[in-house]
Amino acid sequence: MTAPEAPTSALGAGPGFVVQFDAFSGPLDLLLHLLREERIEIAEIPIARIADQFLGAIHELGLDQAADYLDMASRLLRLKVQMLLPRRTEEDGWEDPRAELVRRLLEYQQIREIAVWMGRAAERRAERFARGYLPPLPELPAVPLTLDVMDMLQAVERVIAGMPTPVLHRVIARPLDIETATRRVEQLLDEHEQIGWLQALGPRPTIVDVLSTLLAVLELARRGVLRLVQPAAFVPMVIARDSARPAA
Amino acid sequence: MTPLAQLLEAALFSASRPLTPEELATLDAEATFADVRVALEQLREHYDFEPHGVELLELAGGYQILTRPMYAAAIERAHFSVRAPKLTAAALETLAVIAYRQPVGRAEIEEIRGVSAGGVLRSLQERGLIEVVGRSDALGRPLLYGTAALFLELLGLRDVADLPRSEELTIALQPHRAVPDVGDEAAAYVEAES
Amino acid sequence: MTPLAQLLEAALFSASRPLTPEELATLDAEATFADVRVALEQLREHYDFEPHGVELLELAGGYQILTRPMYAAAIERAHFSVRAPKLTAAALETLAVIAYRQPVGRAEIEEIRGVSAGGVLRSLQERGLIEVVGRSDALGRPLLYGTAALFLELLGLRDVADLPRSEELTIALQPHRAVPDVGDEAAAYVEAES
Repeated sequence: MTAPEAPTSALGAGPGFVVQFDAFSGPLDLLLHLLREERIEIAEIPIARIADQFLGAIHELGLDQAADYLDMASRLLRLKVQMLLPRRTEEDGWEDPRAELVRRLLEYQQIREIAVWMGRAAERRAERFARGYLPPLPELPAVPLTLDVMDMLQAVERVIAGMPTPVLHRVIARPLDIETATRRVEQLLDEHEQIGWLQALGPRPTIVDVLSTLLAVLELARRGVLRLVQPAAFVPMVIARDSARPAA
Repeated sequence: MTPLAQLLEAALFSASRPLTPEELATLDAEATFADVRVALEQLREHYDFEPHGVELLELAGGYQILTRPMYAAAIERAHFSVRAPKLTAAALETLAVIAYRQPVGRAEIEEIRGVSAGGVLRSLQERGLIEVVGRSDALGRPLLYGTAALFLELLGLRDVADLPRSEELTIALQPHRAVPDVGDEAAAYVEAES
Repeated sequence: MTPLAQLLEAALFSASRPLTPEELATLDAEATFADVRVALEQLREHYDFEPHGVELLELAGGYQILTRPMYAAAIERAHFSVRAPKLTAAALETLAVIAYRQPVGRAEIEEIRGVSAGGVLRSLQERGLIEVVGRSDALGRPLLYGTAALFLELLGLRDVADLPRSEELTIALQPHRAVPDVGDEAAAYVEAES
């Protein structure tokens, strides 16, 4: 394992941002490393302990800024919580929450094995040199460029597929329901001498409700059914029953 | 050596990459594939019978004359030639995923390796080791990658079949397992929580 | 061949230039100049005695293994020495945009492809596939590009109008993409910034 690289201040992540990407090729690699150190079978992974060690390691390695590692850390923490939940062992269908992680680790380990094999193959090939001398190119353009209509068409398809598609929003005109709002305000004023603006809106009002209620209140005020009073500056408006109009 | 073997030797000497039997057959309009194979065999035997510093090898679906490994250190020390730079672990792992899963998209590579793959994919593509082989039908029509001819050349393999098979690996998984989509994974978690 | 002759053969094969006797002597610390000369002579005789497709030549104050001239024509005809250059995906896509929308400026190409196009445009221009066909009236009077004669030649087309056109193509890459017709239906849509 090589020494950690110098802090990459260019990333603007502040001091202490040390990414030792060359030590581990990713969070799965780090996990496998931890399991190897503990001599634990992948299928037996003790989530709680490994999660703590993983968090400790990424803290120690200064990898805490790397999203990939954080993603794995959050998965481990979620698994840790799941393992603490009571199991209904008798019941069929209980799936070990670790199953997915175990599968991924095994799969990744297989890829690692292949990668090591490939690395050795590449090293063996690098032991042999190919012809180094290349004759100088005859006057250009002697080498015919390979280009055909199919290539072009495929390129066109790629361009089209990659083109940002304009996002279209359908604007649905939702009519204001002033009648219902009017009935609600009238009903409230039948029961109360005066009500607040928020009370008039009803529970969890939508924008349409707010607009409907506002128009209803204004209309009712115009008709003299209610009075709109603001007792002082910057205080909420009070909707009061018009005194001239007796309660029903 | 027969004239055809000499012609093949000259062609193989002048090329810096493996030449396929089809390409070699175009050298002499009168030569059949069988003739080419016989001449190649003669050439190989010639280099091996009275030992040469070079030998004829079959790789990446073709034939190439390469120096024998025993001379690599001396040649490199004398600065006449340099070994190909080593691939990083990230590059090798990404190549491994692509080699076994091709055609494969970036999302699947990232899922298997647990890290983002954009930079590695770009550099592998620039080095000509992988290539875009199509687009997936999935949302956003992501690009699908496969290994390029240079990949086999770099590893000194004749064929993709030379790659280790799953039964030769300690951890044998099915090379083409269906990737569970996010829904499946989420379902597993939910199930575990209940 | 002696081991030294084999080592020299490997070194000469892998070097990209003639190697001087002094350089060749550095390959083996125990070899004297005389040893090197003897081994080189052995190598030359070997290539000449049983005729090979290559020979050892003394040139530019050094030694180099080169193919025999009699095979040059056949090898050149077969175009092995250099891989037929293929356009990169980026180059092809840029070329496609230019072919269908010419005359077109860099800004528009970049808008369509979503990536900067400076390098690709320069290389396409150097390869003679596109050319500057004018200047736009827009701010800064940017250059407008179109395909060059070589482009049609390579594709074997008489005219740009021979390029395939499909329904999809004409909509997405029509020369001057206009805002979609604003009909009754379209009035209900608002084009959002994407």
